[in-house]
Amino acid sequence: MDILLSQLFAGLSLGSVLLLAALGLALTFGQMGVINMAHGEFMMAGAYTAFVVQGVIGSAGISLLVALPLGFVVGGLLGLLLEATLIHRMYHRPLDTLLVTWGVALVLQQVARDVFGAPNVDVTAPEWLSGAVTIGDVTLPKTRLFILTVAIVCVATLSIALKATPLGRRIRAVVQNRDLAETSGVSSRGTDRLTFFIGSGLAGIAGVALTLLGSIGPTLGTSYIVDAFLVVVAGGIGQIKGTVIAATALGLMQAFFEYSTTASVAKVLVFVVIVAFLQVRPQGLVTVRTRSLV
Amino acid sequence: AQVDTAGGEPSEATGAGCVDTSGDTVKIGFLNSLSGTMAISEQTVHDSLQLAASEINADGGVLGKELEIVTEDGQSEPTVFAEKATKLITSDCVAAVFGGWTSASRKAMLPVFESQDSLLFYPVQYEGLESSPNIFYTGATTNQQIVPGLDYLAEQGVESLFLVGSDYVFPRTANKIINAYAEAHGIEVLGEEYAPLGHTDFSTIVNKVRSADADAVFNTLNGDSNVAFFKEYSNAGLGPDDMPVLSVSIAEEEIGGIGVENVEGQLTAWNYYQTVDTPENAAFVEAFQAEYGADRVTSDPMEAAYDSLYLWKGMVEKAESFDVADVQEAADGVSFDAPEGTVTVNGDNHHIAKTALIGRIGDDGLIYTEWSSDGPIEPDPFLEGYDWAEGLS
Amino acid sequence: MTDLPTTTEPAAIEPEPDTTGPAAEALLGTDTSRFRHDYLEVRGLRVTFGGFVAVRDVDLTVTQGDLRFLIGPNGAGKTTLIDAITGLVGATGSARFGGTELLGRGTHRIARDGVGRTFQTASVFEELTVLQNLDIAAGARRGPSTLLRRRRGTPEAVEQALELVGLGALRDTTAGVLAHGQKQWLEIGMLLVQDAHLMLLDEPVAGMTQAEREATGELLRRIGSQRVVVVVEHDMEFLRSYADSVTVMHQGRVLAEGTVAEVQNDPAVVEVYLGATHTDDEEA
Amino acid sequence: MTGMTDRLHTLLAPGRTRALAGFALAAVLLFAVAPVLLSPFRLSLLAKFLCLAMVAVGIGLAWGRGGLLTLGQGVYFGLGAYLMAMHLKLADAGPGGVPDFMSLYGTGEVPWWWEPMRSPAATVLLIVLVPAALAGLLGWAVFTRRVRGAYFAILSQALAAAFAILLIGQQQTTGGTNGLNGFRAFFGYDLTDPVNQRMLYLIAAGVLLLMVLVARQLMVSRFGELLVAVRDAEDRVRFLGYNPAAVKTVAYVVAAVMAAVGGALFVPIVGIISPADVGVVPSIGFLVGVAIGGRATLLGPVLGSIAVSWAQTSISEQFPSGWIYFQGALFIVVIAFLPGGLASLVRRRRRRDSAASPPAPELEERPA
Amino acid sequence: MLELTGVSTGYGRTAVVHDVDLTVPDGALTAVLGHNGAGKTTLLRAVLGLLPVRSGTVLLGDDDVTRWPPHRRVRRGVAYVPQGQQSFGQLTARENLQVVADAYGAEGRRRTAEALDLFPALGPLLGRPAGLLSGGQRQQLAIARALVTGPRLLVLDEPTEGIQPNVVQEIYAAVTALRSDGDLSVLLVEQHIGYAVQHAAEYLVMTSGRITHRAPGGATAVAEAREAMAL
Ligand SMILES: Nc1ncnc2c1ncn2[C@@H]1O[C@H](COP(=O)(O)OP(=O)(O)OP(=O)(O)O)[C@@H](O)[C@H]1O
Ligand SMILES: Nc1ncnc2c1ncn2[C@@H]1O[C@H](COP(=O)(O)OP(=O)(O)OP(=O)(O)O)[C@@H](O)[C@H]1O
Ligand SMILES: NC(N)=O
Ligand SMILES: [Mg+2]
Ligand SMILES: [Mg+2]
Repeated sequence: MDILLSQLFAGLSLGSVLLLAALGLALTFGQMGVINMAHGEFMMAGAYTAFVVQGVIGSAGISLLVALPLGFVVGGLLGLLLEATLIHRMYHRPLDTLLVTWGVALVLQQVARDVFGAPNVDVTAPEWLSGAVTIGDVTLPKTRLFILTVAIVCVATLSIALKATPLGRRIRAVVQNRDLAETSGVSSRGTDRLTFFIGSGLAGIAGVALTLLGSIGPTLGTSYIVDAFLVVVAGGIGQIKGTVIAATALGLMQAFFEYSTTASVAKVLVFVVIVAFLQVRPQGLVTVRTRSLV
Repeated sequence: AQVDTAGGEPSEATGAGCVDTSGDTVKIGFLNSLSGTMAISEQTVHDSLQLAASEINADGGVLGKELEIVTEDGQSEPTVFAEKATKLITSDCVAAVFGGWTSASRKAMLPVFESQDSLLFYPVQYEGLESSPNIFYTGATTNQQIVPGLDYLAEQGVESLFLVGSDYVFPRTANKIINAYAEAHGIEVLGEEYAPLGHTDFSTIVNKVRSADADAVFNTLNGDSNVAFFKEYSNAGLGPDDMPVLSVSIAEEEIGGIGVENVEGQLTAWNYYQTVDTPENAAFVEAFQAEYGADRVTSDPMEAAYDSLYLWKGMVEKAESFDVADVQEAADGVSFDAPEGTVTVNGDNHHIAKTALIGRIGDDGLIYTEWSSDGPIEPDPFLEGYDWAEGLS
Repeated sequence: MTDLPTTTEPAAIEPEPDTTGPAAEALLGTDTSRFRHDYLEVRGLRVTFGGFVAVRDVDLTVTQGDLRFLIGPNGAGKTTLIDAITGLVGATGSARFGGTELLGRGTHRIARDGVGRTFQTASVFEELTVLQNLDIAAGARRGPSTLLRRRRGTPEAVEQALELVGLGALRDTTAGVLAHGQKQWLEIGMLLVQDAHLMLLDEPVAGMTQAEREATGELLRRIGSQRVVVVVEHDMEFLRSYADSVTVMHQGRVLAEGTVAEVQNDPAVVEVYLGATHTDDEEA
Repeated sequence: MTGMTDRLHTLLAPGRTRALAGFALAAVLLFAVAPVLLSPFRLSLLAKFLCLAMVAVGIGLAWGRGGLLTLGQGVYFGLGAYLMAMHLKLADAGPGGVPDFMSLYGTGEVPWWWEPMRSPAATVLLIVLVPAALAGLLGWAVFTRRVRGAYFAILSQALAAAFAILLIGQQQTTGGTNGLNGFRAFFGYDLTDPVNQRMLYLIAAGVLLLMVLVARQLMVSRFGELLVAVRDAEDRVRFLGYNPAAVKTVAYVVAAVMAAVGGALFVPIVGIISPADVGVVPSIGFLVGVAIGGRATLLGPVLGSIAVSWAQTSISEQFPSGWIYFQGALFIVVIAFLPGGLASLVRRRRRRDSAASPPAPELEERPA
Repeated sequence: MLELTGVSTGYGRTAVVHDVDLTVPDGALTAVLGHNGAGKTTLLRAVLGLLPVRSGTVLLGDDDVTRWPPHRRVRRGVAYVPQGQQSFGQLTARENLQVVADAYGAEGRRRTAEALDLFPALGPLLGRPAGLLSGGQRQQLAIARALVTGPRLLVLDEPTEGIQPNVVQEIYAAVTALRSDGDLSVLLVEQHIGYAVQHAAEYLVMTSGRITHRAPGGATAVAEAREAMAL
């Protein structure tokens, strides 16, 4: 029973990590159709931001709280730069963005290696996040509770922003038909940039959060990118709700498969389940259908 | 059962025949991953190889010839290691190659060095069960690291173990050995978990470890995974007092990345620590930090790489020749007063005799020797001298 | 597309559909092998989307030689009816053509049974040339050996269709650059070479000039004598000129059915669809 | 224009003569010039590049023409390679023998699914059949369910990731991260013998040319046009009576088999196959050359792939670790600013035969 | 309101529209007629800024907007109903209107209500994704969307295509009404020549990208226009 609860929490926690990694993609990939392979490197940039902030501020207690918004800005600015230089000329060929951004990812990794050195670095978790909360026999590490909270806050903010604000409408409108959006009075360039900024900024936040769990190195992002895309695809492109459900489900599946088999087998099993699932629901979990023939 | 390494006759058209020693320089190759996932570790080895080379050159070179370094990037891919090794041997005509880290890269290069009849110096502790006339292994084999680690734990009264490792050849082989040892010594193995390389979520594995409640954890995780594992481990409230972890792949380099607070007091098994108290080490650390910065640390693979260049120098000077056959011939008994203490080449299996050191991680991120073997342990890559290991190879 | 220096005239050579020439004769002419009398029989057809019933219990019978127009307010369910018959959306009830039940079969199977359609928003292969578009439409029944060989020359039917829809001069033009109306002609051409026995056309003359509408009407009339044709249109002028019979849908049901005159004077149809002033239609 | 002039046109079109001339030139370069000019080391490097180019030919067809962005060709490359490697291992071990690594790390017994590879003939057959069957099954399942565009891309990527993890996890029977290596002979010929290495090179060159011919035939055929039609408007094709899933599956299977054959030849030439050659990163790596050369053209993928491999090797020799900047930059510049690849530079100057080959899929389907 | 001088434009290497002069005076309706593929849509796209103009100028009132992006022109008072029943498919019908209204605050909400009055059929469909609407419903939505911008120049590309006859009448009645109680100008492309020419101050016939005929409109001009078209 305890172990069941522990595993449940492990799954939720993993889900929240996946969700953080995937949330930005749900915007840039899900909404804008850009397959940004450098998303993982934006996460890495967020993580290094946390590292640098800690170096400057010193006190771990405050630096994490400073790093979160700063990571958002750093990730966002990187995204903005990418959008303004490359992506904006490629909206009509989304599959190509995958390849370009893969090149960008390679370069960013090497830049990190050259700037911060090859060895990994570490961010010290603040005092108030060390240790665990114990309920009965179940221990919930505080860092994981914190990440869960960050994920929930991000999701809530983003989905409200998308669903209920003019900004969200604009973003979705531009993605669906750039010309029509322009001729409806919406600046598509401005909206694209803003969307990409937010999506990439979320990657930065994810990166900062991840420093609580693992090390910071040039390849930090690569370990998450495949899973993050799978989450968005399985959830149904363009649907934050789907992304949330898919991330949670993937986290739980990984945790429970891993418990009963091994981590490697669990990963393969999760892939198999997703492929099978897409056989049943080829457009993912949550979809908005249209009648158009494309 | 020794691996059958007879790769056929070395052919005339290729091979080490092209090494040019007529001038006053001699070429050697450094082959490390400078890009890709392994760059994190291999860059440090590369640095210390460079240090050794410049020291040797400053000291008059090898047989009076200055070392000319050809650097190649293994790109963290076994295939590339094989390709670059071929290139170094056949196009650059180097007298010997230094490098490699993962067992996969070594396995990929082995047939190349055998068929081209050239020499590789491999500086990392590994899973043993291998011996090639064309490779010198300057890191520990299992009886110089894992077995002493187990001896130490047994001595401390550990009666049950949990094994955590990365999913590849070194940890799996190590755990086979550990299981055999445990069975022979009445230690219970309560669990054995593997995570894919690069795995970063250890909550499930830590859950399993916690509920197994063993006396100690034997950790053969490699690379980034260690960071995630230890952070999870300490966040879950586990520590050296409840359940110590003995690691064989985290060195000073990695501790900075894991965060000292997460591993302080945990155990490691190696043959070298930065804190080893020898004059040679003092000089090595000083030289290294002078070259690369005072914030840099030194670690076992770095030291083994540093040693490897000096050992090759010793062999060449003993043989008075750069020729591969001559060097192989002269290798046995060549020794070097290394930072870790004196190391000696075993001419039969091409490994070196090393002293095993169990260390405890201090609050400064350095590792302090807690226990050491009585002098250098002769390398025994196939564990032929251990009864309990029968049938393992 | 060939080398076009920046100063040339646009590729917009006005299509001059020639629906009466020899090409038309060849492609549409009396085909004695097709003596069987085809008909489309729809019974109790029902399409629901979630809770919304888009088509409810529609019965419809259209026979060969009876050029049937399907009209009705926007959202009445006309396109959905065609979608259901061609397998694009799921439906209950029955739709039989030539003795075959169409519902529940895969879209491409239905097409192979001789059911062809056009789309309300013209849909052609934008990256292929006009010729390639037609050649593909003509070839669903080709075997692997033909498919794996290079196309040599232009199949006769394709050549005729090109002439018939007036796109001969644009044969090597990429279809994506065609104007709206040209795409619609191309779609009709594709339908012709596809050799469908049941043709469902969704607003085929929308956006066409008066002259082109007439050409299309003539073409439909000739097609209609050999096949079962259903045309969805909002252009009343066009309907009056070419319809043999009319079915009016409203809110998913059949509201009225009959000759042009009958439905035009049906007060319910006037009320929901034609509007009070329909008699002095602007084109009249 | 009548059928007759059409025929004349196709026969005499500059496209056709140029293709023939290009083909002849390539054959001369590969068979006569390269073996004379290159050192044995460089020649086997080139042979390795040719193997990778085989994968590229298939991708050019599936992605360039069919719009199937497959991020998982490493799976098929790996299947071919591992099947070949298993055979070489078993052959080295002799009749009834056990490959060295199995006795070291495994149970010392040869698992049943290795047994067929004792036979050279069965191996060659399986190298084609296994990838074809897997691609056929997977393609059919996925395409009939209309998984496409980015979904398909991500799914194929997950496949590559899963395949690599699986290989790594099955240490005792697949060699794990070490992969399989240390082969001594190839169908009885000593692999260390330079003469045999040269022979392997010639085989690779011949096979590659053959694949280019096959790809060319597929591209200029009606199937090629249909493939483009399916890429552009899959549903529309369905209404014409075709099953687009079948069309896509055929292209996918052909690409898979080409990748597998490339993998099978890679093994004796390079001497090793490991999971690092088949996972997510190498799978994307296969696309690099294709995109840079020009995905929708016939020779673009081949030349692009060879050029990129060559650049990677020689640049990393000059600037260890610096090649990543170069590779990244090349990739970014070519794809962002030259979507047709380098081939479109050539084409821009001679556009006359563009009707014979449709343009690059600039209007790929949006993940709606 | 709108003045085009010597406008040429096209796609890639292909020139489609050549040297077009055109004016829409304040409050007037100018109609453009022409065969399929003549270049009418292309011309309108240039007016909106969706296609760059190769030579010539586009003036909106006193502003030279030749290099303005489309959304700025819309803010300046141009509304566009493109050909082909376009909508933001995954947004609901309501959101399709809101996305435009957002920029105008309370005024935008008022205009949305007005537009919905004009198309009562849209009322019950507001919660449905626009991509699921029927063709005619989408077209009604497109016109409503244009009206929400509160335009001073309405650019319509075959706006009645696919719309049921009685609604067509209402749309034209509404356009007429809007013009009569304001100074709304209209640039109209229409295949149904009757209405277009009758209400136009001036009508132009386009052939192969050039204006080949221009004449004052009005009820009496319809026959003449037909003749010009038939040429
Ligand atoms: N997939 C769907 N989900 C929900 N509602 C749908 C769907 N498809 C169509 N509808 C609704 O079904 C009704 C009928 O649509 P249909 O397209 O058949 O109308 P139509 O008669 O063709 O109209 P028009 O003349 O405007 O083309 C409309 O109200 C439409 O909004
Ligand atoms: N994206 C494009 N690229 C190249 N050429 C195009 C493109 N769009 C249209 N054309 C060409 O420009 C010409 C004019 O097209 P346009 O759409 O302006 O015609 P139109 O007068 O609006 O016709 P319709 O009445 O059918 O809508 C046509 O010949 C068409 O082939
Ligand atoms: N040899 C190792 N540690 O891989
Ligand atoms: Mg309709
Ligand atoms: Mg138009």
